[in-house]
Amino acid sequence: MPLCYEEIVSHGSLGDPAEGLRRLVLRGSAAATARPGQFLHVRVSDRLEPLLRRPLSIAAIDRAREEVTVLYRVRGRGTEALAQRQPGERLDVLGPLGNGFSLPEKGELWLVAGGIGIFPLYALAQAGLARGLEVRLFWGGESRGFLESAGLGQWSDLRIPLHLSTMDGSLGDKGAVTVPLGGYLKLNQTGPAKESQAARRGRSAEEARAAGSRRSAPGVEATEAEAAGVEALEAEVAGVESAGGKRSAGGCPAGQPPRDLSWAVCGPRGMMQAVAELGVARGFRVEVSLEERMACGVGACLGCCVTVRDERGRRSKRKVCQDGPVFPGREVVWDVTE
Amino acid sequence: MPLCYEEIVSHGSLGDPAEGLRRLVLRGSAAATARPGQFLHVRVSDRLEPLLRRPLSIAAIDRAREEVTVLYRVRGRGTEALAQRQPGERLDVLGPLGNGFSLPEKGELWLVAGGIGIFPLYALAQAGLARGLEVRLFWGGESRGFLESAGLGQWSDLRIPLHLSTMDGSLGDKGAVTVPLGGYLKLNQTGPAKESQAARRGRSAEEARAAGSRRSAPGVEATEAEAAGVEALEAEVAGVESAGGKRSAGGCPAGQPPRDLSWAVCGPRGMMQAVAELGVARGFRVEVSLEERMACGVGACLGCCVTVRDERGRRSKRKVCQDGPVFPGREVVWDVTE
Amino acid sequence: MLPNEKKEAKGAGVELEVCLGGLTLKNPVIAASGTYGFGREYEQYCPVETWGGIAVKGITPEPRAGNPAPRLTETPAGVLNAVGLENPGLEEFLKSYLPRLRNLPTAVIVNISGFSVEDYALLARSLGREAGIAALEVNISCPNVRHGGLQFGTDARSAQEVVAAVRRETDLPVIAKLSPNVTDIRELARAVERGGADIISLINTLLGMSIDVEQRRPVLGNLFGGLSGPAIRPVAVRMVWEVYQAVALPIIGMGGITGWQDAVEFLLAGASAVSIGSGNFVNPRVPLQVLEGLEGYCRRQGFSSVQELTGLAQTELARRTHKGFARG
Amino acid sequence: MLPNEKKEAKGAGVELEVCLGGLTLKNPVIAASGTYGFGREYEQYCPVETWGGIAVKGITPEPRAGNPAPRLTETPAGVLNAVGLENPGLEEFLKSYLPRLRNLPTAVIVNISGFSVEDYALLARSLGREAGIAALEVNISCPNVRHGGLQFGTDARSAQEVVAAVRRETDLPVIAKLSPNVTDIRELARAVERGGADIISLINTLLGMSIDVEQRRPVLGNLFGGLSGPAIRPVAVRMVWEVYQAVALPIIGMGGITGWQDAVEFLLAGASAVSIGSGNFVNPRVPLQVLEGLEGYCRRQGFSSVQELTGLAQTELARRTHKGFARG
Ligand SMILES: Cc1cc2nc3c(=O)[nH]c(=O)nc-3n(C[C@H](O)[C@H](O)[C@H](O)COP(=O)(O)OP(=O)(O)OC[C@H]3O[C@@H](n4cnc5c(N)ncnc54)[C@H](O)[C@@H]3O)c2cc1C
Ligand SMILES: Cc1cc2nc3c(=O)[nH]c(=O)nc-3n(C[C@H](O)[C@H](O)[C@H](O)COP(=O)(O)OP(=O)(O)OC[C@H]3O[C@@H](n4cnc5c(N)ncnc54)[C@H](O)[C@@H]3O)c2cc1C
Ligand SMILES: Cc1cc2nc3c(=O)[nH]c(=O)nc-3n(C[C@H](O)[C@H](O)[C@H](O)COP(=O)(O)O)c2cc1C
Ligand SMILES: Cc1cc2nc3c(=O)[nH]c(=O)nc-3n(C[C@H](O)[C@H](O)[C@H](O)COP(=O)(O)O)c2cc1C
Ligand code: FES
Ligand code: FES
Repeated sequence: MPLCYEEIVSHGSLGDPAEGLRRLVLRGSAAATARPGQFLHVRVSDRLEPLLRRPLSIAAIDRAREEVTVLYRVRGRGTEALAQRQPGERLDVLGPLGNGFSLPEKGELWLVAGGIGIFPLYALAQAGLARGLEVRLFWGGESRGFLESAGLGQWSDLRIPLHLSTMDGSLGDKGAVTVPLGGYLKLNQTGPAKESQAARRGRSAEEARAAGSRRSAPGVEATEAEAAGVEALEAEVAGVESAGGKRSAGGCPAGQPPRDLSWAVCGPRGMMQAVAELGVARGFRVEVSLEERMACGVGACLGCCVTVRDERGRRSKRKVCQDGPVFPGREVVWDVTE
Repeated sequence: MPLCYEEIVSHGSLGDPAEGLRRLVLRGSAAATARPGQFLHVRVSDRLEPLLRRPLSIAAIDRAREEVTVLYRVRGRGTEALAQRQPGERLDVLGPLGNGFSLPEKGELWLVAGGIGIFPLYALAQAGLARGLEVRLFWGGESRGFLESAGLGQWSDLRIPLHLSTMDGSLGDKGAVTVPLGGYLKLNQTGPAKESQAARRGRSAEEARAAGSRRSAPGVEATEAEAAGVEALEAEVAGVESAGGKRSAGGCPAGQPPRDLSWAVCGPRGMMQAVAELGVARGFRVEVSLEERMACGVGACLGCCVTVRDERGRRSKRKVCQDGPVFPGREVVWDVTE
Repeated sequence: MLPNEKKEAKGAGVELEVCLGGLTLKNPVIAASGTYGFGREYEQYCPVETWGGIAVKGITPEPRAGNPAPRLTETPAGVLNAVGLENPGLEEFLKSYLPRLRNLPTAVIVNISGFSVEDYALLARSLGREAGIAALEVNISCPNVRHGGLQFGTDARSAQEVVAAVRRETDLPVIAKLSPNVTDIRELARAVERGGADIISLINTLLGMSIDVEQRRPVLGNLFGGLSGPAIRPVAVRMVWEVYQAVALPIIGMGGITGWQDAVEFLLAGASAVSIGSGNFVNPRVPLQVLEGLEGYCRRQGFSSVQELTGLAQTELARRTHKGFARG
Repeated sequence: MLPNEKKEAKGAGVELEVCLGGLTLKNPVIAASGTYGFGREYEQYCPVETWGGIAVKGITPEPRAGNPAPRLTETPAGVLNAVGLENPGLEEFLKSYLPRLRNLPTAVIVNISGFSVEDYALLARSLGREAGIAALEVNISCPNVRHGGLQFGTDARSAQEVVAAVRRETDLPVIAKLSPNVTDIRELARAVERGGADIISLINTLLGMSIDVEQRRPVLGNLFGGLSGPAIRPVAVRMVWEVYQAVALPIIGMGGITGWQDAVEFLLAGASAVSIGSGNFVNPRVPLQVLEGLEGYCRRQGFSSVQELTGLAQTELARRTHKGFARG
């Protein structure tokens, strides 16, 4: 039954309250069928303002306990109202809705997240690991404080390789997630020969770190670039990677990205576009999770439509709520005026 | 400072939760200046629906603890939203607003309430008793359950005479508060001679009880009419009266209502009109507490205006929020189309 | 939980069937065009047979891709949308949608939009031949397309012309859907009555806009959008009241219904049926609650049929005050 | 906490002063007529000097008792009022109110209403002679009186006539306040511009109604009322946008402002100042918050004066899209 009153099992701050992130655990029927990348359409209160439901991704699924977790940032009136709901209350929820990410049968799965775009990826990581896929995370956020609040600890516990960046450089590379992602990709394509040159050109610490970890056991030697101030990163992130144990040291087949590679991307639109273009150009299977304002959530109002193009470039409209929110990266038309 | 964020000290059901009555205790600056009959203009939530503040009377004032009590019935969207506010939260409140009841210097004060019109009268009773006035309550409600939920116990603790009625006859007279009030008045005017006749005409139990209590120590002997099924009333109410101890047994000068008599009336409009007409005709000083929908609460929008007439019958408008909510009964023009 | 089940359970039923000229509906609750897709999207949340009727998304002669995103945003107690009449077009509608619509256990109302009188005539001619359509709703009021649409809806003469063109082409009941973006809604109502409409539905959305202050640009891709939802209900009820006075046609009232009280408000003001649009977004069970509440209301107030409610606030007022139908 | 104090505290200030033709205000935030009495009612909650200006309750030549109760009711995110222009009348206003108004530490705008062109002329002639009035606001749009009022506001010719009559009688800046209950607000704006208005203010309330379903009668004593508050903001912003395109006059925008973001929305759409009406009912501190927010916004976005915001969403859009000022 996809229209349900889920019981609020727990509800509180996620990490540092100043970051305004919240964790909401719901018990009810949604857990039974939920898939990573799907969302719940949540009525935040019984008042008429805010009026519309809010789409919130399913961040974790626990079928045994019949629980799903939703992580969100308090941003505007809807999430403010939601934040006031108390454990024990019942939440009016439609869903799980949408298609969700496709989980590859085999191969490697790279998760690429910008900011709170990380939230829907956790359930996918869990599912991927359960299926025995090689899972790797690229994640960029505002600051170290943000990443830590938004669940870095839990991600570390998954023991997969983490490639981080922050806009203020307080953890990982400085910049968007495209910095570690681009760096890692380039290294894998160009091979070790060009590495020192790249380092000399001042490429990112993460890139350097990735290179470093490929060369030897990670976290042992730092390149010049790394010495600049990424000790913390080394200690934390590379430590995670080496501890991950799922992969041989170095984390990646030398000289080439893995052949059977899928990307799941979620984050701000600009970031997703940049990432999708990177991946699509290289022929990877890229999936992005789009965001649009939604009214109905079920395909009835056409309020959430975006333009897609098929292989022959023909444009048509798709509903983010029903045909998405996950779309093949190559189909998305990023120009919003279309 | 009349615009304040009062802290919610306690907030919960008043009496049987099924009656939908709530008790809200606020700590802050309102208590310092509050007078009986004034109200607070409460912002029930920070959402835009319900949009407007709700006027709620001050039911009790505790200056020492800097607390005021507000009693209300959950009725529509505003009070529903208010009911969700939790102790410890701060409530955005304007007030105390309005004029309040005038507290006579001396003499007797009859409080006449219909339903939840009782709420603002408690603070007045307290103030009246503190001033050494003779205070007497006439109160009609839906049922015994309602009266008990709405604070009968607390009123009993005041040890003043209580004249009760219920629409279903489950406590006191059957009917509106005009039944015990009218009966008591008539007895006081007509004197004992006509009493048995009135009883024979099937006058109300309360009337009879009042007569009885005037004749002798109350609760001792029942007239025929009383025998019909008001034992519970006798036991409770007359018991209260006899225990009140403030007045000589019998409660009222025989044959005439007290000369220096003030009435404070609050309840549904029709009830107030009936009561006011009773009292004004007899030349008592009658004050009624009017209700109108309010927007600003401070006299700026003219949304709450009612028609009054002066001694010469000339009509003009008054603002319930600023010139009221308490008006002399003789000034009120009850016909709403004026 | 369906009203029918309830009726049986409680014995003496309230008659929910309503007749609007040639259109008979098993109950007076209709899904508003554009908010309920092609009838099935919500079926997991609210059984299709709940509805007295479903008005499907507006159809144009040619397929339309609609407006760029964002197409909607929320406003206080309202929804601002600029979908821009995205629809598959007449041909595809007939081929792929209508066959499935015919099987719906409710009256199917096809909402039509055009950019010229000929467009409307073409749609009426073509759809008028098809089985399984209960009525045509002529949308002369969509504010989200740059040309046409709103113009017809705000000019009495064009409105009449469009409705007359549709009227000539079909024997189906013709519902004229009015725009609230006018100085005098009664004038428009009279015009479509002259044009031969059987029923009037109102209101479509109020023209509005919202600006993103951080980006310093309109929120909607189309700049302007149509405002719907509870925010507009007082305007809608007023217009139903006015139109009830102005013309003799039955009225389908809508605008911000999210509960049975709202539906009763429209009926008492003069509507014979109501539509629920944005209310479905808030809660897909609104139609169920409206039907249940309507039945309970009629029972409590002693009405044996919902039809008795139509315009009652007006007739009772006239009786009480002798003010007659004077404009307030 | 006053904006001035804040400005000093923070050093480099944002210029809040705005010039609207002949009317200079120390800041762009005005109390909307009819919601702020005669300026002092709220002074315990919000210092009078906070305001750039205060528009007092609409004055008519003769005293008016207004409409019977109930005069207001709440609707979703809105207020429906039918006060009916209760006011002391011109004579009493001059005698008992104006002297106190002159002492207010803010610009006093007198809102005038009439039932004939002569009424308006009389008011303008008489008030135009008085000191201490910053501007006259011509209310041609009050929907709560049975005759007059709304008619002037919905007919371009009468609107022009009324404004011209006022113009002839006074040298004070003339603000024409427009009704939103029209098909094309631009037409009305052009009419009052022709009539000689210096400034346009909009919007007045939308005509609406609410029905008490249990009593089966309209809630308001007057049946119809004017809808204000956040519910109407999208309509108001759209109309400011349209009027900004249609005429060259400065605009005072209003309708549903309850926070600084809302005020910025109006400025970006084309307003040079804003009015706050119903927002005061919700929270008397709204003007303080709006001023503080406005200043912060300008600082963050790099504007040294609020005047730079006027119409910016339009000019930036035109620059970005080359769509110019095409209607959406
Ligand atoms: C499929 C899907 C899944 C989502 N999952 C999550 C999640 O797991 N965690 C989470 O924190 N958020 C998630 N979001 C986003 C979330 O729904 C919005 O942040 C939320 O609706 C904002 O609501 P609000 O009421 O707090 O803000 P509002 O008051 O509605 O808006 C605040 C600001 O955000 C803008 N805004 C609001 N909604 C959107 C939108 N959908 N797209 C772009 N801008 C918008 C508004 O214009 C405004 O500027 C998801 C969105 C979609 C579509
Ligand atoms: C001076 C004053 C003091 C008050 N003191 C108290 C008090 O101590 N305790 C208490 O419980 N209530 C009190 N009230 C009434 C209280 O303000 C209303 O019951 C409350 O506003 C109803 O709000 P709501 O949001 O729950 O209902 P709403 O959803 O606003 O309305 C529910 C129903 O009540 C009607 N209604 C709402 N407000 C009024 C009104 N003011 N007059 C007549 N009908 C109305 C509506 O039309 C609707 O039918 C007082 C009112 C005034 C004017
Ligand atoms: C997203 C959306 C799309 C709409 N599309 C149409 C349409 O295609 N044709 C039409 O006549 N009305 C359309 N409408 C208007 C509704 O049918 C209805 O008249 C309006 O929304 C008011 O009702 P409501 O407040 O219950 O939503 C649309 C409304 C919305 C919200
Ligand atoms: C109770 C009330 C009384 C009003 N009286 C007047 C008036 O006398 N003259 C006038 O021009 N506008 C009057 N208005 C309209 C307001 O000035 C304003 O245009 C409208 O309310 C929209 O703004 P808001 O949404 O901020 O309230 C009144 C509005 C309200 C709510
Ligand atoms: S939100 Fe309605 S179609 Fe997607
Ligand atoms: S509520 Fe505004 S004047 Fe009384």
